[in-house]
Parts: sequence; C-alpha cells; structure tokens
Amino acid sequence: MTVQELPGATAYPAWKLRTDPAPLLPDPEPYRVLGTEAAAGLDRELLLRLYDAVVHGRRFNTQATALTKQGRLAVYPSSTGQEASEVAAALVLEERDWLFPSYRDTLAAVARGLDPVEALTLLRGDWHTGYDPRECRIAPLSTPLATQLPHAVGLAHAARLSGDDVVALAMVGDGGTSEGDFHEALNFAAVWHAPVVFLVQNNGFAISVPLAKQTAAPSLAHKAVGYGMPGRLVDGNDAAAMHQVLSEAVRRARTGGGPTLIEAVTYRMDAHTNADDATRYRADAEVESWRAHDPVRLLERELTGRGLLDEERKGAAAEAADAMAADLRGRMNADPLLDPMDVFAHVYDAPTPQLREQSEQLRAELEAEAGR
Amino acid sequence: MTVQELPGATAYPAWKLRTDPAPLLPDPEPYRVLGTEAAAGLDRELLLRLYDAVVHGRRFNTQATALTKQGRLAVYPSSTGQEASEVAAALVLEERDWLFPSYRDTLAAVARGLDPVEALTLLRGDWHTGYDPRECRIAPLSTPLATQLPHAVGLAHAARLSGDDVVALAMVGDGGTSEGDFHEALNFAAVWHAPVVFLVQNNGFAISVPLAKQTAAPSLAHKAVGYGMPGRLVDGNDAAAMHQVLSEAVRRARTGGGPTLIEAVTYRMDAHTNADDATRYRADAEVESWRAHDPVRLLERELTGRGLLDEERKGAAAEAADAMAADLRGRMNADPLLDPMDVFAHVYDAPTPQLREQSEQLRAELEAEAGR
Amino acid sequence: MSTVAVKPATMAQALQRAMRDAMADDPTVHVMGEDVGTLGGVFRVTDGLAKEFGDDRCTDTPLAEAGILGAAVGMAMYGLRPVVEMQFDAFAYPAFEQLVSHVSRMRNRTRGALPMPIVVRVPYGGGIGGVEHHSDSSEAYYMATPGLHVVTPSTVPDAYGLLRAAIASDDPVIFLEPKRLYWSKAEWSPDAPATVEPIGRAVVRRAGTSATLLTYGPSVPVCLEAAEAAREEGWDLEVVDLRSLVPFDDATVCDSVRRTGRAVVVHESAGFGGPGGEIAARVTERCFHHLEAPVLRVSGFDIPYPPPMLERHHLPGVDRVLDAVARLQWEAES
Amino acid sequence: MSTVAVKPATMAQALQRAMRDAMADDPTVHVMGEDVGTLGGVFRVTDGLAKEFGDDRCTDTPLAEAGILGAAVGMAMYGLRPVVEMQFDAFAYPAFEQLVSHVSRMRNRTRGALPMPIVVRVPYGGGIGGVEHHSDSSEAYYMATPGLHVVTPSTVPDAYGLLRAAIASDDPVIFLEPKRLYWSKAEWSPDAPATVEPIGRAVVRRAGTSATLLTYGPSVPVCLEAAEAAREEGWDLEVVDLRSLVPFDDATVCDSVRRTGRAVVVHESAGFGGPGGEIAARVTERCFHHLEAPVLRVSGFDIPYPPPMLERHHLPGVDRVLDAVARLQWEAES
Ligand SMILES: Cc1ncc(C[n+]2csc(CCOP(=O)(O)OP(=O)(O)O)c2C)c(N)n1
Ligand SMILES: Cc1ncc(C[n+]2csc(CCOP(=O)(O)OP(=O)(O)O)c2C)c(N)n1
Ligand SMILES: [Mg+2]
Ligand SMILES: [Mg+2]
Repeated sequence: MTVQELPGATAYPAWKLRTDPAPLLPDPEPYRVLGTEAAAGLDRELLLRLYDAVVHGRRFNTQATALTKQGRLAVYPSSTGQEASEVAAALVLEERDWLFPSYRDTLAAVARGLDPVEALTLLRGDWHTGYDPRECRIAPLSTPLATQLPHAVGLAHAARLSGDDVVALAMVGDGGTSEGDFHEALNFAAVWHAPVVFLVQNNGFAISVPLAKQTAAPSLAHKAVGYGMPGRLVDGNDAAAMHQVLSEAVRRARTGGGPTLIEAVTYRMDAHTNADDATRYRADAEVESWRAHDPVRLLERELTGRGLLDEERKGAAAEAADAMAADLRGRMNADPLLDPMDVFAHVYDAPTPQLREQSEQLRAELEAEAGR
Repeated sequence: MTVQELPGATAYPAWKLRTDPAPLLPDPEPYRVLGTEAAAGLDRELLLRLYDAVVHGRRFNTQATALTKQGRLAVYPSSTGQEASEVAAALVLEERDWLFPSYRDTLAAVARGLDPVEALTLLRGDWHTGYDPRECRIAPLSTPLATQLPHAVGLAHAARLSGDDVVALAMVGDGGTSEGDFHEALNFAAVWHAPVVFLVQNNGFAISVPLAKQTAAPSLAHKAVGYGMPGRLVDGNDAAAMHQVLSEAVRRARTGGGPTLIEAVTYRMDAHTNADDATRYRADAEVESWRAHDPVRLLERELTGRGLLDEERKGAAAEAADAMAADLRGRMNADPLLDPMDVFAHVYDAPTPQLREQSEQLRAELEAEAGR
Repeated sequence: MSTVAVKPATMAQALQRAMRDAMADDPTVHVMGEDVGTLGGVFRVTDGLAKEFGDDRCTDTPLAEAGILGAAVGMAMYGLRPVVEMQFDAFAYPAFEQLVSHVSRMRNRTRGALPMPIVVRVPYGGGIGGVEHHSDSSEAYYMATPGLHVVTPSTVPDAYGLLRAAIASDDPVIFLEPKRLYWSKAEWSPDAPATVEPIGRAVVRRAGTSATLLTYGPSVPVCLEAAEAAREEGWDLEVVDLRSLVPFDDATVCDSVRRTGRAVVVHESAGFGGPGGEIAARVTERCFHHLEAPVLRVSGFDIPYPPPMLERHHLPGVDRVLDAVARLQWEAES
Repeated sequence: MSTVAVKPATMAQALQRAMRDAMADDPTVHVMGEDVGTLGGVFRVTDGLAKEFGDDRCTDTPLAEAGILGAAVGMAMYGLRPVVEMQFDAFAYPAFEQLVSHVSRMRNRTRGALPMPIVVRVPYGGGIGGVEHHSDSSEAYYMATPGLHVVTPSTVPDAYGLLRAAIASDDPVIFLEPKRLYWSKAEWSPDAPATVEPIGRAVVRRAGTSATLLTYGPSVPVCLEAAEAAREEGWDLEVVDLRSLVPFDDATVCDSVRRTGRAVVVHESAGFGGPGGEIAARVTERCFHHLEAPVLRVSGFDIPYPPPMLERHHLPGVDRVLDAVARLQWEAES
C-alpha cells in the first residue's frame, strides 16, 4: 500500500529497507543443468571428474552400509541419492577452506580427500574423530543438529579478521533448519558478512518426519531473505548444477560478498540409518519415483549423450570405486587397537588431579584383568 | 533462471513451491494511516479511544519511571515512544484471547485492563506476577527474551485443538528476533497453522545494540516469508495503523488463516531501563528526530485537524491519566505485605519433604528474629 | 472379573501402555516430539498412539527441542497435559532454558495459577552401543533445578506405574528412561497393570544387613547382580532403588543405612558434581553416627561418555561395586 | 623501577584490567557478547575495550547466546581465544547445548587437535536486588559437565589473577563473577597487578582451629564475617576459599578439615543437587576418621531464586553459618 503523505503531516524519521529483497529471493524452480540447454557450456573435464566422484561416492555409501551389517560400523547414515550434492560440496573448496559436515556427510569429507577409514572412525565406535580437523580443514562430523553452523560462522569470521581469504562451507539437513542454531548462525553470518556458504540438503525427511511437517515456507531457500543473504534453489541430484551454484557462492564469500543459503532439493534413497525402517513412514512408490532422477544416472546420460562416456570409461570408474571399497573393507575388518586409558588423555590440556586418580583406578583394574 | 528441459531428459519428481511467496512479503514502506488520505475513513470513536489510551499509557510510563526513583520499583523498562503499539496490541483482542507480553510490555497489560499495581508486582520486587494469568489471559511478562513466543504458539494450538476460536498475540523486541526461540516459535506456528499474531516492536535498540548490528535483513517483517506466513511492516507510532494491521491479523488468525508476523517500526525514547545510561550509545539528535513523530502527537494532530479534539477534551484525557497516576502512586507508596514463608508455597503442587524441612527452618529463624 | 494373562512385557511396552491408558482416560493428555507419531519413536515407545488417538493427540513436531518444550508450556497454560519425548538426552539440552526458566518456575511465579503438568520423557544412559551424544546421563542438571520432579524406573511394572503417576502429577516431571532397560522383560500384565506408584518413594529391591547400595535406573540390575555376587564374600547387601531423585525419599534411604551402617551410591553418570554427591552428603548428614565408613560412590568417570568400544570400562559394573563395598572399612568391625 | 601507587580498585575494574592486559599481550584474545562494546557491558566490566582495541576485538554480537558461544567455538577452531560475556547467568541457558555438547568435548573428540581456549564469563548469584532471572547461581550445572574448568574469585586481586589464568588456559573455563562483589574494593594496583594465580588452588583466607568453612565467591565475605562473629562463641574458624570448583583442590581442603575435624560448606546456590553435596561427599570420603561431626551444608533454599524483597531470607548469612557451626556436635568434644 502506498501512502500519500498529507501536507502538514509530521516528519517521519528516515526509513528504508536495509537491503533490496528482490535479488535475495530464490527462483521458484530449482536450478538445473544436466539435460538442459545450459549443459552445453559445461567443461568436459569437470563433468568427468564429477562422474568419477559420484560413482565413487555411491560405492562408498553401499560399502559403508554393508559394514554395519558386518558389525564393523556402529551405525551409518547413508547419503545414497545425495551423492551429487555431497561431492560437489567437497570439490568447490580450496585447500585452505573449511568444511563443516553434519553427521550424514561422511561422503563429503571423503570426497575432499580424507581417508575413508579415518572419516568413519567415530561411526565405527571409536572415541574420537579419527582425523586432525586442522590438518584437513574438516570439522568433526556434527551429530547435534545445526550446532555446527555457528561454528562455521565463527571460523569464517575469525579467518576474515585474520586477513585470510578462507571460506567455510557448512552442511545441514532440512530438519536441521528448524533448530534455533540454524537461525542464529545465519543471522550472525549476515550481520558479520562472514564468508560462509550454508548448504541445506533437503532430502525430504528428518528421520520419519516429511518436509511438510517441518516447514510451511515456500522453500527452505526462501529463509535467506529474512537474514539479508541470497537464497538459491538447486536440483541437488544434478552434480553440475550443484557445482556451479556452490562455486558461485564460494566465490562470492571469498571476495567479500558475504554468506549464501543454498537449498539442494534431493532425496534420501536409503533409510535414515541402517537402524531405521523407512517402510514405516513412506511409500516405495515415492522412493521409486526418484530413481529416474538418480544423480549417477543424470551424469551418465549427459556424458553418454555427449559421447564422453563409453563402457570402458564406465568400467574404469566402477573399478576404481570397487578398489576403494575393497581397501576400505579390508582395513575396517581389522579390529582397531583401542587403549581404554586414552579416554582420560584429552579431556583437559593437563588432566585434573581427579582425572589422574580415576585413570589410576582404571589402570589398576585393567592390570588386574590382564593378570587374571 | 528458467530451465529448458531437453527431450529425453530424466523425469524430475514433481516440484513446486509449497506456497506463493509474493503475498507473504511486506510492503517496503511501513503502513501508515495518520496524516495520510487513508485517515479519512477512520472511525472517530476508535480514534478517540486510541487517543485516551496513548495519553493514559504515556502517563503510566512516566509515573512508573518516577516510582523507580522513589525506590518503589526495582526497575522499570519504559515504553515511552511505543505507546501506540502497546495499546493497539491490547485493544484488538477479545476477552477470550491471550496476550504474551515481553518484559517491556507492562503497558500492554495495563491497557488490556489489568490493575497497574498488579501489573507492576514483579518489577516492584515481589516474587510473583501479581495477577492470575488465566483470569485476565495475560501471560506473565517474560524476561528471558523470545521464550514467550513458543508459549503463545502452544496455547493457540491448544485452543484450536479444543475447538475454541482464541487468538494469541505475542510481543517481542527487535533484539529478541535474533534468539533461536523466535525462529522455532514462528516455524511451529506456521506448520501448525496456529492462530498467533507475532508483534515485533522494532524500537531501534536492544539495550545499546542498534538494529544494524542485530540483523542484515531488509526488514524484520521479511523474516515471515521464511516461515510461510505473511509479514507486515507498520509505523509503530501510528496508533490507527497499528490497530488496523493488528485487527486484520487477529481476524485472519481467528478465522483459520494462520499466523502473521508484524514489525512495528518505532523508537525507544527513554533509556533501556531506569538503570541504563542511553547517552553512552546514542546521540540526542536521533532521539530528538523521533519527537516530531511521537505517537501522542500524531493522534492529536489528526484529531485536531478533524475537529475532534479541543482543549477541553485534551484536558479531560490528561486529567483521567493523572488520576490513574495519582492512584498508582498512592497504592505503590504503601509497603507491600510480603510473607517470606510464601516462597515455599508454590514451588510444587504439594511441597516435597525437603521443602517442608526448609520452610520449618525459615519459620524458626523468623520467629527467633521476631522474638529478639 | 476374569483372570488376566500375565505374559512377559518389555519396559518399552509398559511405557507405551502407560501413555495409551493415560490418553484413553484423559483427553487432555497429548504426546509430542520428534518422530513420535508415524514412526512411533526411535525406540518405538509411542508406537501406535498416533494411530489410536490421531495426529493431534500424538504429534510429530518440527525438529526443535526448545520449540517443543516451549509449545508444551503454552499447551499446559491452556489446560492440556503434554507428554514430551526428547529423542536422546543430549538432545534435550537445546530446551534447557525453557526447562529451567519456565517449566520449573511457572507455577511458583503465578502462585499456582499456571501449573505445569508436563512430563518430559528423556531416554538416558549408555550401554547400548550408541555413538557420541547418544549415551549421556544428565540427571544432575535436573536435580539441581528446583521446581522439577525427577524420576526413573528400573523395572517393567515401575515403568508403567511411575509414568502414569508422572502424567497424573500437576508438577513438571523429568521422566528418565534407562535406554538399556527398554528391552528388559518382566512378567507383567498390560491388561491389569500394577497400581500407580506415588512419586517420591524409594523401594528396597533386596533386603540385606551388611551394607546398602543406593542406586536407580540402569544401575539397579547391576547392583542386584553385585549383591548376589557379594554373598560369596560373606556380605549380605541391601539394594535400594531410589526411583525418585526429586523428591528424595530420605526416610527409606536412611532407614536402610542406619540398619546396615554402610552405604555405596551407584550410578553411571559422571561422579564429580553428579547425583552421588548429594545422596552421600545427605545420608551422612542424617546417619553420621550410624556410619562405620564413609558413604562411597561408584560412578562413571568424569569424562565425556565414551563410545561403544570403550563403554564397558566406563560403566559401573559388578566388580567396581564390589571393590567399593570392600573399601567400607570392614576391619573396623572386627 | 618506580614504586607503584596502590589505590582502591573494584572487582569490576580488576576484571576489566585482566581482559585489557590479556588483549594487549595477545592479539588472538577477543571479547564478545551482548552490549560489551560501546556500552562496556551492563556491569561495565568491558568498559573501554572496544575503544582501545576496536570493534573487531571487542564485539557487540546479535542477541543470541547459543550463536555467541557457537561462533566462539568456530573462532577457537581457527586459533583465536574468545572471551564470551553472558549478560546474566540465567541468560547463559540458551547456550547450554553448545557448552555441553561442544565446548566441553571438542578437545577430547579431536585428541587435542581442537582445544577450546574459551572463557565464558558469567555474572552469577544474587544480593543485588535483581528481578526474576537475574540472580541465578548455576555452578552446579557446570560442575557436572566434564571438560570444563569452573572458577570464581572472591577478592579483587584474585579477580585479576584468575581471569588472566582463565584466558591463558587452553581449556574452556566458566568464569563465575559474583555480581554482588563487582563493587567490592581492595587496595590493589592496576599498574602492578598480582601475579597470575594458577587455576585449581584453594586458599586459606583465615586460619583457624575449631572448624573449617568451605566456601567460594560471594559467600567468602559472609564466612569471614561469620568467623569473626564466632570468636564470641569461642570458635576459631578456618575459612577456605575454593576459588576453583573444577579442578577441585582436595589437598588444601582436606588438609584443613583434617586439622579442624569439622566442616561446613557454604554457598548460595540451591542446596539439593548443588555444589555442597559434591564437596561434602568428597571431604567425607577422604577425611572420615578425622571428622567429629558430619560435614554440614548451608545454602540457598531449593526454590526459584526469590526476588529483591525476600532475598535476604534466602541468602546464607552469618547467622545461618553460625547455626550450622553450632550443630557440629561440640558436645562430643567434651
Ligand atoms: C539437536 C538434535 N535433536 C535431535 C537429534 C536426533 N536426530 C538425528 S538425525 C535426525 C533427523 C535429521 O533430519 P535432517 O536434518 O533432515 O537430516 P537428514 O537426516 O535428512 O540428513 C534427528 C531428529 C539430533 N541429532 N540432534
Ligand atoms: C535470553 C536473554 N538474553 C539476554 C537478556 C538480557 N536483556 C534484557 S533486555 C535486552 C535487550 C532486548 O532488546 P529488544 O529485544 O530489542 O527489546 P527492547 O528492550 O528494545 O524492548 C537484553 C539483552 C535477556 N533478558 N534474555
Ligand atoms: Mg533430511
Ligand atoms: Mg529493541
């Protein structure tokens, strides 16, 4: 409603929108590249690289799930169906950038180059992350939902204050967007103009709860405008689209353009974890409807159509993936050597007198046990 | 970006925005009525009622602030400058509706008809709200910021489940919008389609922190779209505009239209509380620039221009307000009779054995003290 | 009256039945939380409730614990009796402010006008091979918060009785469910459930004369096992299941300790600042001259809960309980 | 070296000076929180820091405590040393999940790769006429959380020394500032501040022989006053200021209690599940045969903190301390 100010009306202290909302709003359709005209401009090397990565990723997911059945992993939240989004998140980053994965994003860590065995350490039942986050610049996989998002903001902010052009890319699920920490992180990022990219993987469910019970928003990407950052909707199964949109957001962040919120529309093909029974809350038909839009198939179609993928190339990719899986299987089959005393070693920089007492107690018990 | 699907591209599982964002977005200018052409249609009775209420409210604010100087209130967060928004929030509600005020909104409770002495009980240093929230349907004034918002959602939801057409109106400050509870409450309200109206009073500051350090959003009302509810921007000093926009939102909520987020753009003329020194963080000139846009003056101008307000009518309003203030002063001057033993009475439905022991201890101490 | 078939039931089933019966008896009882509806909860404790009572009585909420508990506060203000499920106890932490600043205080600040008949069901403790954040024991936080009741069952009938009592209570109750006992079984008839236990009463699970084990929840079976094993050493241990941490049953506890003259508190949550300190201190205050030895504590270590592969070293087991009993200065006796 | 003027300073000034000096010495130290910049904090403890070091070193954050602490975690991951101010301790509750699930555990889960050198400054306790939610004592929550250090000063020099030590620590420290001592004064020179006290050492504030008062923070002055008053009754009380609740200085505490044979723990936070239980229990475990009487506790009641007009009845005062001392079974002596 436009208001006509009458003569003599009192002065109104200057008002203006703090920023123009129009460019912040996402397009109504998720951005897609594969299978569209836009695909013509794609770099073939990149396409092949993405292909190898999603094939590798798919194999990693199936292998890790198999390891749960063999009792070699305590639990595995599979990202089958979401590989395009997972690998793109890893590939768009420079070495100096940081990745903040959620508990579902082991694959993103692996796609970034982390040794799969290290990446799976916690899920295997060990007491630590398995890798040194500072070395690989991958934060510990976060289980408490959305709590990793303010960490990403703080780190990006710290990097910027230090004059480093480091970007933080933080991943979260659709369910995680309901948590207060999501809100607080996005707000801090926008106010601080921090170089962060928020990637929401909307895979349709939070365990059993479908998106319709999670939000009434037009899309999750529409949340961006409420923070004053751009929101982007992307087809999360389209590796090329994901790579493009994420790259653009990373570039913006790196060059002082501030944070971006990206919603990747995708689907969780497996159950929530190996412990979950998805048939209790969703119909097979819905799952099946997503098969045709599988991220691996989308790339295969594109590459085959452009003559870049023959059976040989396909075989090579599959073989490499199998080799990784076999290696992983082999190394996970060995029982890890765990020293129970280690649980005291890193609680504090220097253990408190109380912890020293307790570790002595355990040591004595272990010795008695060994002596028996 | 529109995407051209190529022939042979894989089927994409149906996507559509869950709701159209356009009608959810607020207008870029705060809605105003007073001093504009729109004012012509206003009901004169309503205008006079609003006038009496803001005059009364202003007097209440100055009196309560004076009481802090006399040591009769522990603290008072004044809403001077925000009276239009405070009283409109009270006046748009039916008796069966609930108000969820923040700690700054004593005035809204008083404008709803609550005895000012009761409304000020907590701020006076007593241990309880002073009134029965169920009787007057005013939730306890909430100090932990934004925590009252999910309460309002739960209550509105419960009422709807019970088949009652009750609306909950919840108030929060601009600073409070940064809290996770704000986010979670709005999301729950939208998903549950609960009959709630969220009123954000953007008074420019959270204690010393200006809005620019609080958010980068185009406006706080723009946050609505991220939840899938309409956002409205209103001139918070314009009592008629506030009344109109709030009434409309209450009507929507009552008739099954779901929640609304309203941002009232206003200004806190006093310091944060009597204990605060606002000169440390803002310039007098800024405060002065808002005087011309004072909610009382805006109404006076309108009414005078329309020949509805003469000196006599003005005098009568002032007199009524003074009478209220004198009565309040008088009643607050008496020391309240507090029984220390009461602090044990309502911690539990039936006190635990432990609390019974402790209350016996205090009773013995008090008797010994009295006996001395 | 027909005779009722008594058949084995799990604690999870008894808990489900308690909610079911409460919902059937009282239309104001509402169950809410993450995945409690269609899925029936990740532990299946709410299985079937949404089907029987509809989505409005058993509601899958958005994923936000402060929002869930905050909404429950508002529902209680309107006269409903919400039963909230927190999926794991570490995931109750986001709701901490709502719990401490509102749930526990609302009745008090309104002189009883706004009671908070809310039950917060919290699966707690370890021993189920859970990864990080899935095995916390957070009872110390709740015990230190005036205005809350804190209860925890250790048997199948108690699970039913205590949960019924919790739902019936006009006060907020933190209902701690020992995860590793969800699948424990007992002969118990869902068709003629045990009478509802009042909140606040400890029970002697095993009578004994040499010393008292004071324990609750997941550590009760451990203590009963330890008591059996102790017979070999010539100790006849009494085992008291506290059931209610708040209010605390000083009478039952002190009666036992005065008789035996020795006590060990056993729980799996961390020792320092944990429940054992309060329990040991209050027993000592009240029974000092009956004590032959200091009240000792056996608890989890003061470390973040360790993961599956190491949890057996952390959890108080039979050996550690017996070691503590052995340190109760028996020589002083002779 | 010129002689340094020693003049009265308040605890608030000493705390400010500690941050100022730490920021000057170490560019990675960052202060952040609500109103800490331009305003200098609602208690003026960060006064002047933004002016001296700029907004990027002393930052007014948006109003969201989980966001503040969560961002601090990320900053610490990048190598900074954040000093976070929570405006009042009840307003630290929204950050509880970040604190318990991340701040306290990050070092452990990364085998030391990601230490959390974060200080969380929390103004705590009552006695300042604050309205609801402004006088909580939440130390029990922090003590029960492995991985945190918890310290609290009771004197002006300690305020400086302990805060310097906290900022220098590679571990997360909950730094509890007794609100009612902010304006307490001592002869202390900001130009030659006392040497930095290591974290984890209790101190005997007053030597005595009859019994030991174990206390900390805002209750230290109360206990010193009680000790003076006790002379009339013929009791020579020792007062131990714990200073650090985690780690706990068993050595100093037990040394005192073994000498005196009697002890009372004094704190203003609620009694049930509060710090006193842990302290009494561990002292009893370690000093049982030296004790002439059970360790008693004097604390706030188990109620929501009462408001200004009634707080004097809640706060442990000299009389209540002396009453407890009188109950230390002196007859047994004679
Ligand atoms: C704070 C918190 N609450 C609850 C949980 C339990 N939980 C683990 S995964 C999950 C669902 C997450 O859904 P979403 O965010 O969509 O991620 P997705 O599993 O689909 O990747 C829940 C409720 C948790 N980990 N953290
Ligand atoms: C959770 C929480 N954090 C911090 C505070 C301390 N505090 C009280 S009022 C206030 C500023 C509130 O600003 P705003 O929401 O804009 O409301 P206004 O005071 O302007 O009405 C702060 C930080 C609080 N009450 N609750
Ligand atoms: Mg999901
Ligand atoms: Mg404000």
